[in-house]
Amino acid sequence: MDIVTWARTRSPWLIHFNAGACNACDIEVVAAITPRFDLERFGALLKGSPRHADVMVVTGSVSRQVRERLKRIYEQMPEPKFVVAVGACAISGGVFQQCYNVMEGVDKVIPVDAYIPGCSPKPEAILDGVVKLLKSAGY
Amino acid sequence: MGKREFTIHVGPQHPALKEPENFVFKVDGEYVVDVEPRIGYNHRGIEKAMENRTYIQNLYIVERVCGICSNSHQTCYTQNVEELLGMEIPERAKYIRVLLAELERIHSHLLWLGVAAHEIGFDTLFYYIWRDREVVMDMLEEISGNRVNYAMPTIGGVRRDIAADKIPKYLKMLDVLEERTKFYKNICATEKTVLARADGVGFLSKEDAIRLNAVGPNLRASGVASDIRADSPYLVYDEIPWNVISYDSGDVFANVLVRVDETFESVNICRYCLEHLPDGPIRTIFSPLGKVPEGEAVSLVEAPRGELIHYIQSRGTDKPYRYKIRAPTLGNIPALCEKLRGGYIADIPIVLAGIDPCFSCTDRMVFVDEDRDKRWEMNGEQLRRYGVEWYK
Amino acid sequence: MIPPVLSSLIQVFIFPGFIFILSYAMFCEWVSRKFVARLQNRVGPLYTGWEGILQPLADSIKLLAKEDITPKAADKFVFALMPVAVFALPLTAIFLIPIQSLTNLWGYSPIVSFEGDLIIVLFLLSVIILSIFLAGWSSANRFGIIGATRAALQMLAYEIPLGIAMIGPAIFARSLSIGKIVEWQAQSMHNFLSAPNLMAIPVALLLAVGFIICTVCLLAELELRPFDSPEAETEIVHGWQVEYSGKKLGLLRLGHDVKLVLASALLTSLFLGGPIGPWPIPPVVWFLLKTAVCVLILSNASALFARLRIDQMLGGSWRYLAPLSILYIMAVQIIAGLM
Amino acid sequence: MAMAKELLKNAREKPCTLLYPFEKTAPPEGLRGKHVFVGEKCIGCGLCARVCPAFAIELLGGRGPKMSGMKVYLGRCLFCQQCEEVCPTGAIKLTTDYELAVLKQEDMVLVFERKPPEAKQPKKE
Amino acid sequence: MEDHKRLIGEFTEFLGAENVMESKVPRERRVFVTIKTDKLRDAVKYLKDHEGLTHITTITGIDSGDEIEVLYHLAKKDLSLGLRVMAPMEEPVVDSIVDIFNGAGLYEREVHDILGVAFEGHPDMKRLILPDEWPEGVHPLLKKWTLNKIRETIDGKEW
Ligand code: SF4
Ligand code: SF4
Ligand code: SF4
Ligand code: SF4
Ligand code: SF4
Ligand code: SF4
Ligand code: SF4
Ligand code: SF4
Repeated sequence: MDIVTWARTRSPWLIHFNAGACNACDIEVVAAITPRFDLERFGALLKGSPRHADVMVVTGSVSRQVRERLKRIYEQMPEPKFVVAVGACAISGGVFQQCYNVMEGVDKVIPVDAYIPGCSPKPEAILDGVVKLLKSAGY
Repeated sequence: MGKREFTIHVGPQHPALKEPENFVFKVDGEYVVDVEPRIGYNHRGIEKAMENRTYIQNLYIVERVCGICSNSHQTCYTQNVEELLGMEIPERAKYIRVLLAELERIHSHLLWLGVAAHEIGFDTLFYYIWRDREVVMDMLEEISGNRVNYAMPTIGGVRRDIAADKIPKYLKMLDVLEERTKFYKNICATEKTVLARADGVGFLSKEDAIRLNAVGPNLRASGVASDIRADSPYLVYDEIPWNVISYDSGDVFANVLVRVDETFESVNICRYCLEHLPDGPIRTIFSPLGKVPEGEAVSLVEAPRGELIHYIQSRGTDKPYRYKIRAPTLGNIPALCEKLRGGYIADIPIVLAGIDPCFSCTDRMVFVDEDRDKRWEMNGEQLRRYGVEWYK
Repeated sequence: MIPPVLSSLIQVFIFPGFIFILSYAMFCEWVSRKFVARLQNRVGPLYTGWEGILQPLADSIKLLAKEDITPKAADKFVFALMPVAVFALPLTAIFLIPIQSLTNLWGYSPIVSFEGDLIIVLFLLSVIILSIFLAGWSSANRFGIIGATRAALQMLAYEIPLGIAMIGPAIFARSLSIGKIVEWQAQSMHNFLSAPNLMAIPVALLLAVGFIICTVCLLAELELRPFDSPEAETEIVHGWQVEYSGKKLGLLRLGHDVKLVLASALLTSLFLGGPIGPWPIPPVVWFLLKTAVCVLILSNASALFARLRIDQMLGGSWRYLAPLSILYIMAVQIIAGLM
Repeated sequence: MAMAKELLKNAREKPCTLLYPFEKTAPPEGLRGKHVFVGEKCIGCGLCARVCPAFAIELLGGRGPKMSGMKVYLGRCLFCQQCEEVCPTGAIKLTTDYELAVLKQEDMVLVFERKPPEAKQPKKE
Repeated sequence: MEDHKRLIGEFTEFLGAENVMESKVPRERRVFVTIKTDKLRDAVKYLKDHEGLTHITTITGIDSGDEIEVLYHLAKKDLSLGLRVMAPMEEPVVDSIVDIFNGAGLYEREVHDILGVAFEGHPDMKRLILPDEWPEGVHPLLKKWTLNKIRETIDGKEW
């Protein structure tokens, strides 16, 4: 395995984007960095600026109001970048399918690399998703 | 000063926080001169969706108005539907609903406390609090099968029972929570750097709180002892001994104290519920495809963040004709704007967080240069977004 | 015998220069992350190398291999130059600190040394902040600018106490050279052990006070809690670093790590006897041990406190720190005079 | 000071971190996770699909005896258990399997076959 | 209940029986009254000053066919009162009560967004919850705007 891939898969910095979620997925994402689950074990840090991040964790059903922002933030992230959709909302709109103000899924707006079903997924399930993503990238 | 003022948009993007909102601040140097909220980033059109779904389906959509107060929303919804159906739910179900509501309050208040700590840059405290919050999350998961969207209340009662053999274990977990909360109260009251950031910050007077129709802990921190659970008791809150907490100083520190003390009250209520759980069935039957008679009803619930109101109008079909939700944070926005005026930029996050972690999305900002009438993006302007309560 | 040219090259690039300092800087970041995680009841980096020890290395490589975006509005030249400065300046300053001599296992000497190098270090510290200020300013981002301004404001507040606190040992040693100060400490320690003397008590006390003032100021210099408002994540999203990505961010992070080493090295050299100690171990080992302790102290402080608002930091500094450091320097003068 | 004491205490104690995914703890009983379907029991009434709040269940071949199986879209499902609750025969149930992350949308669809009761065969996922 | 009846009696007397179209007390602590639209401000002032209903919980707008109901949820400690006025569907206009209840501003903007009711006298009737690019005139909670029709209008596609 080459050293760059090695470094990349050991240092996934996250940015969390709430695209109109109900908060439940968001608090579970935050819970994943707290001591019980501690994402930092994998070298993951939660970052506030998209410029610093490698992986965007998106929760929520992507309301029309945030669609453009989601795109813009995605564009601001330096390559290579990954997107993880957390929760039914981010995957398909979940319970908010057919609501007039939602886009029904992150992949309608930006490409998604991993999906974590659940409503909301347990922090373990989120870890599971992150690990599966890293594995697919060559961990 | 006119020229020196510039406008900052604070939008949300907080990992620790959630609801998205956008506030336009006029600032002068490090001071905030004026604030204007723009919400709706999270508007999903829930009310319209509810008019198009059956009563059972709505149970789950209403739960997802908000993942933090999910149980409050469901309780509020089921009360409305049960009132129109003229249905009385079993006593045991009422106790279980109260138990869930109070566990949710504990989880929400601890979450808030952690977020507040994060906002003032005290990450260690944030980690400790969230670590200990896992105790209540475990309890909720064990009772309901999910950590945040419990899906416990249903039309006619609750969906899962509390196993008698688990009760001693739950009581022990409550003891742990109580003891840890005591520790946090002590920290907040004695740590100098915490005091420096919370004491006297984000002041709201009693008069303003009433005038601007603030709700919940925010109102109680300004010295008004108003709590739906006491003023307009629902479920069995009038049978359980507990106190309404209020503090007079109206600042972020009072907000902390109100929430910490309410956590103690909630622990006691949970204990009472577990110890006095009546026997009997947990639900009466409502057909999954059932219709609800014509009528209208208003249901009020004290969610962790304050007064929650649902209004229903039924025209006798299997779907509501109109369903209206107003979550507590919206009610607090005018008061919040008042609190922010005249404060420091650096205090924005903690004051925002002070009314509720619902959005502490405060870390992303877009700046607008009003002189040249042009908006440029911050790095981020990633700002985001969201909107809030509006969930609906 | 190694030829002198080669030996200087080795000194500058390998040991105790460039590569050694960089690896040590990354090691320190790891120590500090692990320690803070432990205090927070977490485990911290775990799967990158043994106990995650390679984590900072992985972070750096990843950043260096990442796309590097320069915002349109930024001043491109300054924007690109400043990360280099933020990285190179503290490294230069470390060259002035005595660590280990290549030729003599028991000897120690800085790579460069001259009378007055302490002043140069102080000056470099200020220039680092200046580069930070320019880095934030050139990114043309409001957060960046607010962060930059805060960094500069903070510097005004702690620079004087920091200078005064560092001059204290220099007055005792009657020299402005870090090397001489270290020697003085070795000498007095030796004297004290052979002939205990009451005079040592006030001197030791004063050095302790100096150490505390210095630690506080260095926390601010390093932008660690409670003085991290220039990069406050919740208020201004990493402040002055907000627009940096890829290589430049990698350099900034390495620069920060080197700064951490520099700060600990300064504390070690000025107050803790530098690379010498009561037992015969090579100086470099003493040096590493002592700086590691300083790193722990610094990271402990950042786990213990909440962030102060910038005005609270400034007010506190002028109200308490500055007067305290003046009292301290007066006492140092008196005691040094008595000796 | 209380904080300093707490820091000391934690420095001495073992971190509370669970080493998931390398060491797993059993999920609590009653956790709501992935579905299972017992084809022989299903009577094809379609109630589950009708009550599902997230439109996550699709009956294949229509309701009643025609029904040949069902699709469950895990990417939409809320794991609310309402389908299990309404099913008159207990044909659809939730398990405690929560590790469902995948890299592709298609992998989130469970396809179940319905076996008429006479032809008894093991259930399939 | 007695107290609620007394409140309704005195209120009807104050406003004039011809202006109060309906009143009911469905249960303890709940009252609904419907009044003539032009009496709204008088009624709200009276309730606030004489009955101590100092809290406005929210404002609900309902499309009930030919008219839009605007329902003000006023509250005090042990009472939640729904004060209803009707606005014609073609041109729904109601007086603003922002100067009486400072907290009502956002609620009025919300009702304006979703149902198109104009609140006369509101200082700043800007969009609150709908997206910036949302088309004018599409008020999603009007019954005539079915989900499909909204979708078609904004995205040009149906479900
Ligand atoms: S997936 Fe479920 S829990 Fe997550 S944001 Fe959507 S509704 Fe909330
Ligand atoms: S500081 Fe900012 S980026 Fe960090 S967790 Fe908080 S909101 Fe998110
Ligand atoms: S106030 Fe609203 S958004 Fe906040 S937690 Fe409660 S329901 Fe959720
Ligand atoms: S409802 Fe409240 S918390 Fe939610 S976005 Fe609006 S103001 Fe924020
Ligand atoms: S409740 Fe909020 S989100 Fe729902 S329709 Fe009304 S305004 Fe929109
Ligand atoms: S339960 Fe079965 S038979 Fe009855 S209505 Fe539903 S599908 Fe038809
Ligand atoms: S668990 Fe709920 S959302 Fe999932 S398929 Fe069953 S009814 Fe639908
Ligand atoms: S799984 Fe159950 S509810 Fe669904 S169609 Fe079959 S028998 Fe009916």
